[in-house]
Amino acid sequence: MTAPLEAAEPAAAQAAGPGDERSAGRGVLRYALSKAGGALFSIAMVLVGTFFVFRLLPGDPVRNLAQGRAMTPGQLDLERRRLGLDKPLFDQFVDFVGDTLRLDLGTSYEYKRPVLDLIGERIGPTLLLTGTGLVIAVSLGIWQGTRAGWRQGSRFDRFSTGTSLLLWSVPTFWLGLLLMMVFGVGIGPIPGILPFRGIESVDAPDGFAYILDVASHMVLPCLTLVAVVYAQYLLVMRSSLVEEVSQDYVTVARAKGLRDDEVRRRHAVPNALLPTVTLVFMRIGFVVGGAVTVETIYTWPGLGKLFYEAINVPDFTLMQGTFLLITVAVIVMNTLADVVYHILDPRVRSA
Amino acid sequence: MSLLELDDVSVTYRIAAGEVPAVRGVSLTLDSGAALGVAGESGSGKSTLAMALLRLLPRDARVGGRILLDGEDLLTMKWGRLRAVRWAEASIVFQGAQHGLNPVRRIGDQVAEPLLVHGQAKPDAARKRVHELLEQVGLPTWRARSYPHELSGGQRQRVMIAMALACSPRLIIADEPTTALDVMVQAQVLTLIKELVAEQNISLIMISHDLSVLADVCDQLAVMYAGRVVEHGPSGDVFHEARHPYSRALAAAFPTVGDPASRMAPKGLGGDPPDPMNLPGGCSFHPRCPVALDECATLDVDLWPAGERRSAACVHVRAKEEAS
Amino acid sequence: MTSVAAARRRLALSRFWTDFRHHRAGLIGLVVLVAAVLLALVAPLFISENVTSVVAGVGKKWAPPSLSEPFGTDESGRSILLMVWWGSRTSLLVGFLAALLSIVIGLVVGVAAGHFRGWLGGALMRVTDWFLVLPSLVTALVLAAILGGSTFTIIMAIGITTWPSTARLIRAQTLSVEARPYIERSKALGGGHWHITTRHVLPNVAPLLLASTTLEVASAIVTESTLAFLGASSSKTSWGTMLRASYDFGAPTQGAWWYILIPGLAILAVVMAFTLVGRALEAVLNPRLRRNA
Amino acid sequence: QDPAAGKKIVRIGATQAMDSMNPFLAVRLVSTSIHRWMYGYLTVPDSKTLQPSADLAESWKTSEDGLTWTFTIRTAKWSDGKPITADDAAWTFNKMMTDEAAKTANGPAVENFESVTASGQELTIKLKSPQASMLENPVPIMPKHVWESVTDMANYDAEKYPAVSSGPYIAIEHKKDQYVKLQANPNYWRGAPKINELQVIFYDNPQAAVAGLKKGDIDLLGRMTPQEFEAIQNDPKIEAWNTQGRRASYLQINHGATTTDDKPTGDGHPALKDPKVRMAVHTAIDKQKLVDEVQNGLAKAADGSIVPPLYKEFFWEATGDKKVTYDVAKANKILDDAGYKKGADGVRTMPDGKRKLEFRFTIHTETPIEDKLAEYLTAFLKEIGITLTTVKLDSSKFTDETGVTGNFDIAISGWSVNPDPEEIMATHLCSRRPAANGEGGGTESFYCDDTFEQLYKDQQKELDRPKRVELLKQMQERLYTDAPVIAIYYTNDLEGYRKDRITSITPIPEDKGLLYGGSGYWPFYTVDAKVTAASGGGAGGGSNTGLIAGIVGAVVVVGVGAFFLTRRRKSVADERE
Amino acid sequence: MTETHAGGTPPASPPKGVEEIHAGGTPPANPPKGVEEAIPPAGRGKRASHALLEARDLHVEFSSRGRRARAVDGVNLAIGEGEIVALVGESGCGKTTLARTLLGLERPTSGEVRYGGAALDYGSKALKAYRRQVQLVLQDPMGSLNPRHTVYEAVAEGPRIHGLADENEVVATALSRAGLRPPDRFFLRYPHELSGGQRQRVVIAGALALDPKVLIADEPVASLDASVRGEILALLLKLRAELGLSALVVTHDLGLAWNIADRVAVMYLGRIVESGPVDQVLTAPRHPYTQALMSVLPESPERIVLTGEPPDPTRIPGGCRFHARCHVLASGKAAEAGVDGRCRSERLEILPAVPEAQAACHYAETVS
Ligand SMILES: Nc1ncnc2c1ncn2[C@@H]1O[C@H](COP(=O)(O)OP(=O)(O)OP(=O)(O)O)[C@@H](O)[C@H]1O
Ligand SMILES: Nc1ncnc2c1ncn2[C@@H]1O[C@H](COP(=O)(O)OP(=O)(O)OP(=O)(O)O)[C@@H](O)[C@H]1O
Ligand SMILES: [Mg+2]
Ligand SMILES: [Mg+2]
Ligand code: NI
Repeated sequence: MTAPLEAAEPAAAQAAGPGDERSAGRGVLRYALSKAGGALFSIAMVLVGTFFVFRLLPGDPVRNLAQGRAMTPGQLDLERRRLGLDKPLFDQFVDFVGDTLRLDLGTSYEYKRPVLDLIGERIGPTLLLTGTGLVIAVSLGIWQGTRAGWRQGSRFDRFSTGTSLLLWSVPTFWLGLLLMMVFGVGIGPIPGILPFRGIESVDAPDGFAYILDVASHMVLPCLTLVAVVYAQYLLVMRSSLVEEVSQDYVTVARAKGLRDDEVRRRHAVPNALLPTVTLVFMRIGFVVGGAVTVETIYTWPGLGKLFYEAINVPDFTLMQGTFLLITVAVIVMNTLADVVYHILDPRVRSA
Repeated sequence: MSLLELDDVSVTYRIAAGEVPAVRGVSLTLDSGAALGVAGESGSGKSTLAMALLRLLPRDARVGGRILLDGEDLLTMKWGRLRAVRWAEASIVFQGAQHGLNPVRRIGDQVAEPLLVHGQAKPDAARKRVHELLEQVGLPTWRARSYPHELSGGQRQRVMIAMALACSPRLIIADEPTTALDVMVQAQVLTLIKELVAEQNISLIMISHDLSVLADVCDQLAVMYAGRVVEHGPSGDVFHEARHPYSRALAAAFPTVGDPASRMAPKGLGGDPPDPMNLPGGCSFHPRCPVALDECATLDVDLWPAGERRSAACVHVRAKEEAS
Repeated sequence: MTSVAAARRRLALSRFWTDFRHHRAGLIGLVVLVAAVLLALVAPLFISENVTSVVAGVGKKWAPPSLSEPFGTDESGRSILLMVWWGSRTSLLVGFLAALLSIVIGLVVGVAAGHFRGWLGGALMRVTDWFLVLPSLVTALVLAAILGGSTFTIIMAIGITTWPSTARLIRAQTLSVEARPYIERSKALGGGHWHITTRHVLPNVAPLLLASTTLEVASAIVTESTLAFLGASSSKTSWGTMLRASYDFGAPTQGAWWYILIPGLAILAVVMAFTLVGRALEAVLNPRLRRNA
Repeated sequence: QDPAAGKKIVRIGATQAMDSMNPFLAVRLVSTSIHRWMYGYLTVPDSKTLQPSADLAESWKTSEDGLTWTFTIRTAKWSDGKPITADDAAWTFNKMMTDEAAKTANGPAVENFESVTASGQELTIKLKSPQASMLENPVPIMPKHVWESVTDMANYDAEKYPAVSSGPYIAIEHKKDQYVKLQANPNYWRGAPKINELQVIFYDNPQAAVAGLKKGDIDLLGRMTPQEFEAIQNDPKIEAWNTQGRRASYLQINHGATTTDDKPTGDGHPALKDPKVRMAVHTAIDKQKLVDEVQNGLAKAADGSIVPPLYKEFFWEATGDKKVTYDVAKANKILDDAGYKKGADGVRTMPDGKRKLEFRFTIHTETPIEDKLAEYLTAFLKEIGITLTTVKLDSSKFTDETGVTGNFDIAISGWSVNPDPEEIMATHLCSRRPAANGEGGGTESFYCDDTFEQLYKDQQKELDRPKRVELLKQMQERLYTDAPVIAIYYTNDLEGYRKDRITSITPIPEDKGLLYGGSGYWPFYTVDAKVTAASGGGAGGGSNTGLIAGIVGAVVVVGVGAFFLTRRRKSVADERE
Repeated sequence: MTETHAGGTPPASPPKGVEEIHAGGTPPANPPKGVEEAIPPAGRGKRASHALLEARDLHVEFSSRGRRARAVDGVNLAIGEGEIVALVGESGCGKTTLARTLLGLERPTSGEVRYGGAALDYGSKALKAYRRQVQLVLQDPMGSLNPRHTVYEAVAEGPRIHGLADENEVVATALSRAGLRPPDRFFLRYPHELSGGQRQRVVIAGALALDPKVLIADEPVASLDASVRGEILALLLKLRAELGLSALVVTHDLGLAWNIADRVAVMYLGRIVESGPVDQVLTAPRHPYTQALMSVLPESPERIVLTGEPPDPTRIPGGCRFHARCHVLASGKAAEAGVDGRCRSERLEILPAVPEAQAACHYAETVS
């Protein structure tokens, strides 16, 4: 949770001539391709890693899958053949890669259904929750970070830095429990006013009321997720802005007669945003981790909960499938962030 | 009437460790169309003074005295008025040109920005003006679409100058515009500044620690030491026959190639530069002064007339003037 | 010249201390931290593992905080105060060891990747990048689930998933140190790889490492508790397992807020202390940040 | 508009989610429960005696040799109006016998079937060997006309609504991980249930479920832990339901694990092979204390074996000499007499002096109650000079080591027993031991005892119920005295429902029986509830919508206000250097 | 002979004769080991006896972003014993690269570095031994000192690497030689507690601690205040006088060359285009590039500002490498002399490493 921040190092580049525009475009493409190559490599590593890690499981995988239920030898054999465990390791690996590439993630033993289907059902709520959470966290974090960084040392700055450090140190699940206790269950005379289970009421109304219903269900999980995640963005934005503010061009902008907020809006913030936005994407993995906890606590029917269930059963095919998906998604997001950063920042664009 | 008048300007930084008197009672005047050079070693308060002129100092700096631009005191001016003065009447070229440009915005936009901010042009006209300015500083117009990192150091410095010229100010403050530039490029930039000042009747304050460069560009020279002006006068006089021992040492540090006197005889000033937080008593130069007298340790000498339109802060000067 | 070296070290320490003292938050953090560590260390002198036993010396169940039980008791009548005290040993141990593991791997990989350009550095960087993008909590959960949730496994899982950020940091720092002219000078004086890495790179990286270690410990403690809460850890009494138990035994519905609050606050306090100290250290030791401060 | 208004709805909380809507695949308790409410079976346990009684099978008879069973299927209709015939049942069983995938959930139930045929309403099942528990068949009868077309059973999720069923309820909606909605089946042969809708709402988090019950989000919650139960016990709106449960908890002792070819396997402690040591261990356990401390008194100490007292018919309890009572001195004496000498450290050694009596106690990870139990047992055994160390294993490893490899000394175990105890008895048969290659298994004790085997075979064939009951009791006695397992307590069934919502509900068995935890649909067929008021009295989020909307509105207003305020402030005071 | 400027402050005017003594190549008081055994290759008698450190036909290339940058593109340069040579040129012309290559920090693509008459051996042992003889002083004294090391440690680093005995003694001597007296007052200081000039003295002391024969100084005073520069330059002169130290001073400042160097080499785009004794080259520059460099000095009457982009070592023009920016060619003087064609197309020979004044220019060759 507390990886120290690394600012992007601007690459010095020497270029000449108007033709650079085009070559810069080609540069981005080349960069994107090389990044995509890197991402593919990472994904390949994930595949290999997953295959072997899950082969490290102690005992007989089929019996692991059976979780102690009595199975007839016929069933065991069937299962074994179905899983291709009768083949040599290398063939298994080839099959595994092939299946994965064909998006066949196997069948969940617990749910008796293709893992991909299960994931498909759960991905929507997760995207809704993490998406909303991320949007709120990012905008809040960036807004507050901007204010704090701009007036460094002000009361607002000390307050928000303090709060974010506090939130940073809070274990997500604990915060979730507390929020649930206070706002969901209700404590003492305070009645619990917010729903704290699932994504919608059982007798969910239709139309706009339905949206409100879902929204009300989202309040607590979102709050938990945001509280923990946004602190990071605040700190990143703040330090990034502080870095920018000390740059000479900000003084130049002031000297040009720009108003304080113009200096901030036009110069400091856009520049500070560049590394921040990248970091936002880079920390996607962290958000995913938060989602697992939050979804578990609030019974949010998302991927995180699915993963948690898989861990707890344990349902290894499901675990493997969700793990693969989450990891690949995070890798893809990271790569995108890299490329987007490259498009946005002219300093590295032509490099 | 003089364009700029500094009256007993002082700047003190308040930092955790105490107070740093960076500028201590500087009084100078600048006529319109004139060029003033400010020299002095590192930490003598040159940049601080320059920044104080446009009230650009960080909040922990306290400025005292008066800075009159056209008779208006910049230090007590309303913010709105100050913003209008900034750049439109007095612009500034900063020490490191590399960092004075926003790295992620195009050159053209940055040069045009003051024009738009001060409402001197509509976007279209501004673009034309930008092209004009770039040509004026010897850059091809297509450079307007470049980003700062695509330019060499000299080119960036020229962009800064173009930017400073954008609103046709009457005063340009150039803080070490050529340090960190290559000799050849330095020559180009200096030539450019010289030309502009001569042609456009712009007043110039140029800051450098290279006395020879200043002597070349400016009519007047002020030498600063430990936050004070220790010598002031026409540039040729100050450079060639300095009255203050510090100015003398500074001038001697730049040998004239071909002058046998300086061959195999580098000259310099012994001792360490003063610590602004812990200035020596008396004349702050006395610990390093080759001609210091006993009284220098206790006597704080002010600027003293030292010939025609000249002044210097040294007991020797005072003694001489008093004698004559 | 040991005397010179010793004098220098003393000087450096006192200089560091003077700087550090200016960070009030860091100082408070340090006090909390030292107190927590000391308490954890001396715990066996006063109490024993028995405080976590449901058999030995249990009191009233679900007793709210009172004078005799300042933090109340849990579902078996054990004292929350004593459990938190004893549990701090596991939490801190896991935190420190996981951070140590992560730091050691990160340091070796980071310095090697920064010092040796060429294919070795490139390959190390690729591996690091790969590990870096793995969502750490999720990976740690998988590892803990597969390898079983012993304390050792938890430490491994946390260490393995967190070293890459350290490695990146160390590498960046190594690169920036190696770009300094004094490395060139050292080479010109005849120094080899070993000399340069141990005499120049390591000492320059060390402060950063110290700061990042404290932050890493903080994150390891949180991760441990999260893993424990999500049921991937079966380790001995730690703050995380306490919270898990409070949840399992229905503290929220029992209204036993103290059972949830106290271990959580313990985590919060210690993690916060580590974070504050880490940030203060960073500010004091990392000139880049110092410039901004 | 609240769609729930004017209906009688009962919401049941479950701390598991459905694993599958396909009864051929579903194994989770919640799924099988829901399927029990949806589908008819050949027979169901009688609501009073728990003995098999008619369900879809109106009547049945069996041949002399006990190998042929003929069931007469009731004339009734599927929920879609099609008639229910014996063909449906035959298809269901045949599907399971021929399709490996269809065996997933209830494979063993058809293991003994030779053939199943139908003609009209007559269903004929031929068995390979006699089977007294034939009437306890756990397979729901599926509508052939709907299911026939399913080819890939392993991947069929049966998510078609409304489902075609024959039980009291029809599933009309299933939101994964969220809830299942069941509607009263008007075509149900007993007549439609009293309520309109039964909803099963899934909670991941038991605490949330308990809170939901207290808040009124759900009306009934079963399968609570003692702690959860305590939390609702004093709630005036909640009826706390505390009755005897279906579950027996016992210790599994590695008394010399062997494989089906009688070769020893695993690394069990040799001392445990000695029945005297097992007896001593048994004697040293204060079961009542465990009940009081570990189960908060919400259990019954076991003086019998693995069938809980709920099943009065089959329950056997030791009396007189046979009864093992807690007596540390006696336990010590047994061991002293048997030559297990205490060493200087208070730990006994084997008579040959080679090994100390140091046993492992294997439990599951993440089961706090087992943790507690382990601590108590350790303390008990310490009293008699035996050291116990706890080993925690995750469920798959646990199964492996305690059921296949035999790498344990003492392990925790427990079983929820069906009305007919045959299956749980079967888990102690020789044949359930793993094969030499580690395959098969399903033993609960590695037990292999000739007497026990014989009794089992006898009861299988014994169609006279009282006689069979007697045989089964003898088996329990054998397990008690031989002690391959030591029963420690029978946990209570702990449930709770809202008195203000549920007006009546009949447990099964009707006398102090179970609600959600019970087998069969009886409680939920008989349940009656108040009509949901139009305003949505206290159920779910729907009622809060207005409140929430208000809050959201307020937040928006405050936000906008704050925004403009800061704007204004900014424009006034943007000046700075 | 050294009495006159050993006193610390430089005398007002240079003592007559210093120049002659050093430029003439008086045998050093303590010749480096191995020099005498190394037999100079035949045919280069004069040059070899003069040269202590020599670059022969040195080429250094980098590949940057797919292009080859010929940073050093054929350099012959010799530094005699006790001689101070200044290397001047504009930014990016390869001065630093050449200096680093001479130290063995960069490997030449072709050509060789010779020390004491023998080619440099890049084995790690040999290199280490070589670096006792040839030492480096960098431009930025703050950067060349590890901020975490005290002055003592900074100076002792070399002796420690080379396992010299009597470390304390060595450090103290080196510091006092570098003008930091009394040395023990500085032992425990950190670089940030020193002024710029003092820091540069510490760096120099660090080099001196190894008792080198040659000092390569890369812009040693560029980052120092004008008033301090003279001091450091005087120190270099003093060291030469006291220890017979040879030096290569890389600079872009012709005044500095005039101040202290015996000989000057002007470099342009990876090559030396003019070299010779300082008083000859700087008073009568022959190469147009040198002339341009001279002309931008503030005192000079008329300024020749070179046009065109700064030189790019990835794109070295054909013909004379300077022709694109050459004002002699541009003003038509070359055409007058009839060499303009050659300027554009004919490559120039690499200048040999001789002490006499010479220039690589078609025009200068024809005119003189
Ligand atoms: N923001 C600040 N806070 C505290 N002290 C400062 C600050 N800026 C400058 N100083 C101090 O004020 C003094 C004058 O600094 P200034 O930058 O004006 O010097 P300068 O003459 O421009 O030097 P240089 O030639 O190096 O640019 C120095 O001692 C410096 O340390
Ligand atoms: N490691 C390197 N990789 C790629 N190119 C390099 C490298 N080092 C130097 N160069 C290039 O070689 C050329 C010569 O560089 P060098 O640093 O030697 O110039 P210089 O004369 O010392 O310049 P300055 O006066 O700016 O220090 C430059 O164009 C530079 O970009
Ligand atoms: Mg300055
Ligand atoms: Mg250089
Ligand atoms: Ni001499």
